[in-house]
Amino acid sequence: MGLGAEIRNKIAKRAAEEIEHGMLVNLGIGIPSLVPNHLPSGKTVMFHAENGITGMGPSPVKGQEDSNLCNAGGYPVTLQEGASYCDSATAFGMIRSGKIDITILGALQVSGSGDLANWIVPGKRVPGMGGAMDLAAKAKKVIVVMNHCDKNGSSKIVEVCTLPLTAKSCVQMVITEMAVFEVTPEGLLLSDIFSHYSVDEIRVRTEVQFGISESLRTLTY
Amino acid sequence: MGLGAEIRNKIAKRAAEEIEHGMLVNLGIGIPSLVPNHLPSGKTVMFHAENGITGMGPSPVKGQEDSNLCNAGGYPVTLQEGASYCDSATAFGMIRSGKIDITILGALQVSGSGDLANWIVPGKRVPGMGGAMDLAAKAKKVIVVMNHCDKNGSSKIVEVCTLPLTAKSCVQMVITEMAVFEVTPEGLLLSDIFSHYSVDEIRVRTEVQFGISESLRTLTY
Amino acid sequence: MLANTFQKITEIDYIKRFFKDGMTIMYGGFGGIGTPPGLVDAIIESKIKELTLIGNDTGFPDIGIGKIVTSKQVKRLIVSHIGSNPNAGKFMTNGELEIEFSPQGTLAERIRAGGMGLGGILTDVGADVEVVRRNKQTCEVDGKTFLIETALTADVSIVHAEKADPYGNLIFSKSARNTNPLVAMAGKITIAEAEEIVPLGELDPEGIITPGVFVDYIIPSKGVNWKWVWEQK
Amino acid sequence: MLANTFQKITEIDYIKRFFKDGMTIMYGGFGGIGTPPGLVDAIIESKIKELTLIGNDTGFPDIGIGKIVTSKQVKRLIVSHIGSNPNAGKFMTNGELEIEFSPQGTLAERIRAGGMGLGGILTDVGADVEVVRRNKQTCEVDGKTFLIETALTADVSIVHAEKADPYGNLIFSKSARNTNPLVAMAGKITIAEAEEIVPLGELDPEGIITPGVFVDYIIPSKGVNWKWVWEQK
Repeated sequence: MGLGAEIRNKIAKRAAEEIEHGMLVNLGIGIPSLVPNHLPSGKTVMFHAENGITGMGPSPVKGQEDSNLCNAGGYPVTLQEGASYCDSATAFGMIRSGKIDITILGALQVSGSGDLANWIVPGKRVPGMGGAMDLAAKAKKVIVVMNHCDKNGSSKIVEVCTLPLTAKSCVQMVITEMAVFEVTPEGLLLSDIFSHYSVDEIRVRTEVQFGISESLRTLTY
Repeated sequence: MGLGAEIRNKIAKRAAEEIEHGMLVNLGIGIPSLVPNHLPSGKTVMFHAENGITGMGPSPVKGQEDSNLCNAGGYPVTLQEGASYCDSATAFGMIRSGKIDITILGALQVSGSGDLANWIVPGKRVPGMGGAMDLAAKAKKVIVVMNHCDKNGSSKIVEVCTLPLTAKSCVQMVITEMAVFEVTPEGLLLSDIFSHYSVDEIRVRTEVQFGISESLRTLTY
Repeated sequence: MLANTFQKITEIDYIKRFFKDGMTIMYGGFGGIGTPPGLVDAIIESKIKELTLIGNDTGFPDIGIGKIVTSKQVKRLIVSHIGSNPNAGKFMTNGELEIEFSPQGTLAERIRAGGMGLGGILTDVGADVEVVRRNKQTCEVDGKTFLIETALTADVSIVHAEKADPYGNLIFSKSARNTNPLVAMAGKITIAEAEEIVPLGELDPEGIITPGVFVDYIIPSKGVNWKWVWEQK
Repeated sequence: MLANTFQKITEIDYIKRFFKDGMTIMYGGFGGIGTPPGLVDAIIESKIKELTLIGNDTGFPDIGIGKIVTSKQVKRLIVSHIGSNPNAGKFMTNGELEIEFSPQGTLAERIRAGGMGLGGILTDVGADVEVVRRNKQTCEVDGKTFLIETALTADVSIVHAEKADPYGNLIFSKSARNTNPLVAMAGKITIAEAEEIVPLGELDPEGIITPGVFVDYIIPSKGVNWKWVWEQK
């Protein structure tokens, strides 16, 4: 079901390319948490946590953890220069008022029009939406990083999400182990392809029809 | 039109008696600003300012003013021990959520049922309500201190306020240079009388009928 | 000896009189971080039941407010997620526990609104999502549909502070601030458990996060008595 | 030399490109205290007109935002009072100036709501007062009537900070904080005039009042250039 570390890092590396100097970025758990490792030095990026940190740094070295300095998942982090603390209301105010330049999230399903389902599997897992709806609906750019297919081999990029939605028409980009899609008003556009795959393979594994970018790029990393 | 300093201080002294140890108190301008001079030592009282001070102290000595440490009227103040700053939204949150134990305000008119008019003289003075409505409607106890009559000799305690209301049924106590009234469900109750006046004189000068407290007190200061 | 000028500094035993069956308790904390450990234990020891709890999440089974969920004292939860506490999910599934989910930012604002004496707030987060919209009132502002999300208050709010002074002025530690300043404002009675109680005047007036007027009682903390997930092997 | 890591530190001359006729400007300050003097002068010098101003009050005729009222650049005001600026009253009376009055606490929350991405808030302050209620939408919560008070935002927000760092993190001085943190959040473009600009990392993360993400530009201040009422004989 899961992807290997190498592939997960490739996805994270591609997502990192979207991040520009000075941006405020919120990362979900899983693959998104690998993104900071792939930012070139020289880019200053501020990472946002829903519990009230603007300017979150990497994990501390073992033994240096501070139980009062943790990310929204409850794991120890550090601070960047220029960081600040706020309460959760303000942290979500930043989200709702569009101050988050990019959020990078996992997903269960994404539709061709950018609908996102990532918070619930009815009858199975009902964990609550947490901050997923706020982020998906309000971040300036929502990037989904996920396996291309679920454990049954079915495309997670779907015509219509069958799982309950997190937010409608919110996803701008989908990055999987096979390819990168942009969500455009005309539908999905294949913009990048990982070098082990062909466009035909991707068509077979993707439930939704997609266009191909004129500047289609092959990712060799 | 105005009252002399001595009388103003008598009114302030009577108002000060209502304040208990540990209370949070908001004072209007004019006579209310004299109240802190009449608090007995040993009572710790926190004074609240709408611009965001909890624990405002007296005016600084001349030459020690800090232009960034002022009350809501824009005049320099100092800080009490235990004071804190907050933004104006939080300062008014304290008011709305009922954390102000007492507010002492001036008034243009007060009705027998405690309606307050203190913010506007239509066609004459339209200054805006500022924080008057928030305070009048939400403080736990609203004490009005004012001249008994206006400059034409008409009672400012009225059957029905003819001026636009600040808030309905909000005043619990009225202190004038003649007397002190409590606003009760049965109407006004004369609780104190300043020693230079008689109940008959007060009846003549007061538009509203009032009861007389069984423990009517004569104020000799 | 610290002057107890406002009679707010007290002990856990005194606080227990406020704990009653069926009451609503709001708690600070985010994944257990910033949840007051001594007050959680006091609630468990008091054996009160049929509680409504309001807070960001349900911590972990043995961490934070999760301990009170685990001890089955809770009838109803208003939270944004329960993902880290399988007991909450289990009790919900078997019908022992009723849960109202609110998007995290909406929940934070509902709590703040309660503390600030507002009736609620307007937000469009979740307005097109059935589980959020439910039968809530809506209104149109400038042609856009907003949900009317109502304010939340509690009989008792419990928070965990780094330092308190005798007036109840509070500062928090780093990201343990999270929902604590919001929760501190929204309790009819607010009890702060403080790692340190300092004399009046010692906290910088510019740095105070929760003005003391929102805090009714202060109890000294013995510190966190659970093992964090990242400390467990 | 201070590293301008985020390209937010600039000069008044650069800022002037954002000033346009007919725009909405929101300003920090309370009775002139906390209103950015250099930005006020820049607006006057830019000679833009037909402005809508949103803020707590209109200062004094020669103090704070009052100077822009006095210079007749304003078409419309959303404020809680104008009592200390007779010019505002005069222009309102003779029809040159349209004024919307909002109770002070309601106004503060409307500005905060704008900054926090909310559609508005529910309050009962003024619900039974005609001049406040006007034709506003209302709603019932638990049998109580609340006014729906809509969020306010602005094309440009101007604030006055004690210190800023290159990310735009701000701290304020004492009661000059007042509406500044609220206004800082509610501008599509927010410009902070700072008494001092310090290197990144120098401000205590616990003590930052306005996180830099809300601030787009920082200009150095030359300080207040008016005489306070209490300084005048």
